[in-house]
Amino acid sequence: MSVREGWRPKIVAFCCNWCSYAGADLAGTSRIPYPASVRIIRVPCSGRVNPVFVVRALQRGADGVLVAGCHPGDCHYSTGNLYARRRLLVTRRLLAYMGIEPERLRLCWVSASEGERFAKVIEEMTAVLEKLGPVQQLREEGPP
Amino acid sequence: MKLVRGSDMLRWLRRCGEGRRWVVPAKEDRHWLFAERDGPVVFPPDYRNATVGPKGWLLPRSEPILYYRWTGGRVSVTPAQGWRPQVIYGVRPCDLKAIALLDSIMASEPWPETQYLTRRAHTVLVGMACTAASSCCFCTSMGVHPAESYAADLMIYPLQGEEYGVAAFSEVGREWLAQLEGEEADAAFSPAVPALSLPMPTSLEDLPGWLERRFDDPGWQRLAWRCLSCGLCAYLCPTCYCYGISDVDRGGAGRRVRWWDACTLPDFSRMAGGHDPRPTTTERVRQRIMHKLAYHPARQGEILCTGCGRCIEYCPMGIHLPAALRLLGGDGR
Amino acid sequence: MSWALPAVDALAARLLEDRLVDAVLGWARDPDLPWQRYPHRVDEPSRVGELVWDPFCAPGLAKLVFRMTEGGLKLGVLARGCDALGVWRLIHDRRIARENVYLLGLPCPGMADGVRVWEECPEAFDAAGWEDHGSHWVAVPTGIRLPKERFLLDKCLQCQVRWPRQCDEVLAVQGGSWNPFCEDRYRQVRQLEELPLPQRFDFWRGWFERCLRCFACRQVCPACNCESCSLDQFEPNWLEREVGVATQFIFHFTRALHVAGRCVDCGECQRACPVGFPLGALNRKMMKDMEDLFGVREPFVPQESEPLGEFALDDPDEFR
Amino acid sequence: MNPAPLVPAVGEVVEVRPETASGDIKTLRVRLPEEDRFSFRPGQCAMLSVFGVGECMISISSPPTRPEELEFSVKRVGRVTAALHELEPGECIGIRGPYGNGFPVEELRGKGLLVVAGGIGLAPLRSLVNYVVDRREEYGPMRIVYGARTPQDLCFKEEIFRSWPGVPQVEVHLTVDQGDEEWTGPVGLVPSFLEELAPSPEGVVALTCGPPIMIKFVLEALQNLGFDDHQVLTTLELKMQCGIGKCGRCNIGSRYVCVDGPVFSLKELRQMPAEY
Repeated sequence: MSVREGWRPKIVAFCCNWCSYAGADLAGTSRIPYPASVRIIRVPCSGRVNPVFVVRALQRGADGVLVAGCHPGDCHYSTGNLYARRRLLVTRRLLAYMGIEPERLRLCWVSASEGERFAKVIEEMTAVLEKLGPVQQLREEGPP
Repeated sequence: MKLVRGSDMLRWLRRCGEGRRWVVPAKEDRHWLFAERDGPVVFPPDYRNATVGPKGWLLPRSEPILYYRWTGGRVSVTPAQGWRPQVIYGVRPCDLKAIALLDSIMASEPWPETQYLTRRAHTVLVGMACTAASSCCFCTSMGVHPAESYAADLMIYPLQGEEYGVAAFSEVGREWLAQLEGEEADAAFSPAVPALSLPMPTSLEDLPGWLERRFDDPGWQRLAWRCLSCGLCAYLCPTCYCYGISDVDRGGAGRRVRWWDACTLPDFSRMAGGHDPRPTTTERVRQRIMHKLAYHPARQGEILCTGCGRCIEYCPMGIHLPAALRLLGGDGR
Repeated sequence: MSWALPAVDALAARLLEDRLVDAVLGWARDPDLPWQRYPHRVDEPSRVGELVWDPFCAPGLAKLVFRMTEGGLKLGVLARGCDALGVWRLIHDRRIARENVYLLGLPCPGMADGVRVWEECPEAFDAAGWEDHGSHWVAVPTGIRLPKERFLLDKCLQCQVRWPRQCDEVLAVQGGSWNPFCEDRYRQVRQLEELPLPQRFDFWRGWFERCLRCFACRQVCPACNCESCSLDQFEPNWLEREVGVATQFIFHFTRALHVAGRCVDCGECQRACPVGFPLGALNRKMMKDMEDLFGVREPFVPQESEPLGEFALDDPDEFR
Repeated sequence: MNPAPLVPAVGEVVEVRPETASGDIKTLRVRLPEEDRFSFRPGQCAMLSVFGVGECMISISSPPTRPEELEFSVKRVGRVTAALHELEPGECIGIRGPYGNGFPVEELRGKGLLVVAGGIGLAPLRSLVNYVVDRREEYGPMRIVYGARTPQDLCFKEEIFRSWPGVPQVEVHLTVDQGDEEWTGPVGLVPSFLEELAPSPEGVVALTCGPPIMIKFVLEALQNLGFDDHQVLTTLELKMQCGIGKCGRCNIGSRYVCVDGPVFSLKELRQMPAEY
């Protein structure tokens, strides 16, 4: 499959309610430009992100998945982000093992004051995904 | 019957099946299954039957029934067209008999299952009589014969060495056979003898009644306590056809799909409100065996088991037909 | 070393006679199929003779213990290494009460693929007993030798949990965990890891096409013991019943992750799979990552807490 | 022959009417395009679908004598029924059918009818009742015995309170398990209420539908009243996916509820295994 003209990678970003969602919000209110290809889903904590969310997103049209949570030590629930890190580390390695580019999954720490950081992460990830192209492995055939 | 050398037979088949998908037994790693290949093949001597039979090429593991699309509050529905002309080659008599049974089930009134029947009508079945049995084969105990043609259009009988006999059993089969150069002859074919001869508690004719009288037998529990509630036996069984239907929605458009189901799975007959007429493995295992050996014979006059032996070979907990018959027969083990 | 069936029978009888247990779970011969042994429960000392312990006891018992002990039954379990770890998985998951099981450990020299032996050497089944000679099983008194290299079950070829750990009692014969046929638990994992990414996907896709999704791997697994499985849910419908590359990926990916750090490496999934899906290669990948990433030693031995149920402040952060 | 029996026709919801105060039962009035209309008999069912959610089997609660529109009374128990409840007039609905045997209206001709129903179980029988109402002269006297948990849970209130009692030779007897301030009628369970009423079995066929436990005791009550097994008909429900006798799950012994039922006589039921 050749990459369609004008194709831009889609990112689904799971943002923790307490830090990263506010960080993304700050990026917006501070008018920091970042690629429009991101769709944000607010979750109570990065620890809420079930690995199957990641695969489901990649299956249904996302080219990359970002999970953004509070910095270690800052979790609203004290340790949710640290459980998330373990779980997503393993998830990422399993994705790679099963033939999905691991770069499509990223976990990052974004605090409520880090609007710029959020924008930078999206920018970096978009650049990576532009190189990788669309997810080919999990797409299903549509109606004939 | 025409006699022909193996290489000539393959050439002839390939020519007749031009433009069709070829589905043939293929060995992948250590397991035989029916897979799409570019033409017929000669089997190696160790081939007896495939782990996964040809059932899925007629009744796929899952297939769309229809596509739907919502636009402005209205829905448009397009029936799916899920068939391609195909040849299924190298089908053993137990599986051929099973296909004949599926045919009769799917064609049954008042609602013939046209999707299956259309696919079936575009399928040519080339059967292969058995010259060797696997250790779990018990076809003759179920009244199935290892050289019979059943649903086959053409039947191949391996004779001596490179020599094969070919006979036709349908209109298509005869058309194809007419194109085969070879001498018309009678050849004696000695089929394999199945490894297992089940000690049947009663004649096949009396089996449904015998089982129905044992509906409440404690033997069911002694068999089913170790059932793990997976669907392995049903999925490998060449005559198991039960299916489920669900929608795969992709935001405003999607498809309704039909997929293999299994009466051994816990949610098979559980209703939305929670009521389940078959809540434990005892009822579910009983349902599976009774469906094959009692209920279906009562409906359509035929036993729904062809003795392929797959449940014996593959059930991880050793639950199978012979065990059921023995436990119900009164032996306490 | 001999397959001390009389000793097993005696132990089982003693447990029943002393009322230490209500029943003993082991294996019995299938009267119709000489090569088959199925899980069997004995409730009375006089019937321990129905039990069998020989190289054909293929089925794992752990998962059955779960349902059997639900009503408070006290169960003696003939446990090889794999069975014992499976039972402990269920104990740590609070599915089995520790006091409801009595683990009777049997050091295991590996099990044979019964059908294969039956096809190639049916006279082996005339044996009155069996001896283990390391690389062979030897039938008594016929002296027939079955080479393990040829006949070991897949799960036993790759087994590294032969010794029954954490049992109440171990049948005193020599033996150990060492399996000469499996020097490196992670050999296949490493091979796959070294493949280029597209080939890795092709490898799994080939298997997705063969997987029937019959759930035998899940049902037989002692770590898959949830009351209701997320893959059976309709709302949300994580695993659609349609069978395609994406849904197969979701199934195997989710199954592997849900047993990550919890798999006891008993190999039952591998044995149960009718099409030979390399489930072990997924499970062992998870084990290997538990070791590599989090320094978990022996990740297949059930612990009070699980690697994915905890964290370390210095866990690697390799998301760049 | 339908070219694809599992592909439904698309109809339009004309009206959605709550039957009970709690809203757990609603009646959908549906119109099918002319070319997709089908004839049916009382007691038959159809597979309704909300595309994207799924299908479920619902009995047709309107009579064949009023063929322009079909009515389905749906109790909310799961995903699909919840989606059906959310439909609004003008929206699309999938329909395929009719399925099952239905009530033997020809054989019932000239006979007296005793209709015994509980809760949503009146839905399939309502089709029969209105059929008989529309062809009043062809059938003998009809007695309707209907109960629900509370007065609020009684379905088809317009009919049970107003229109049916006014039809010649139709009697309606209502009961509730638990009354309220306004309820002045009998209070009690359907089976015991039925035994009190003590209808004569002479020349009468009893037809019953309701929750399984009610059916069980109604069958006993009918037996006590002297009804013979062949004089009693009941209609059953099991999980169904295809409706056409192919998916293999709604069987009771060798009978499929979707094609051989849902209406069975007590005589037939006694020959079937008790697995429903």
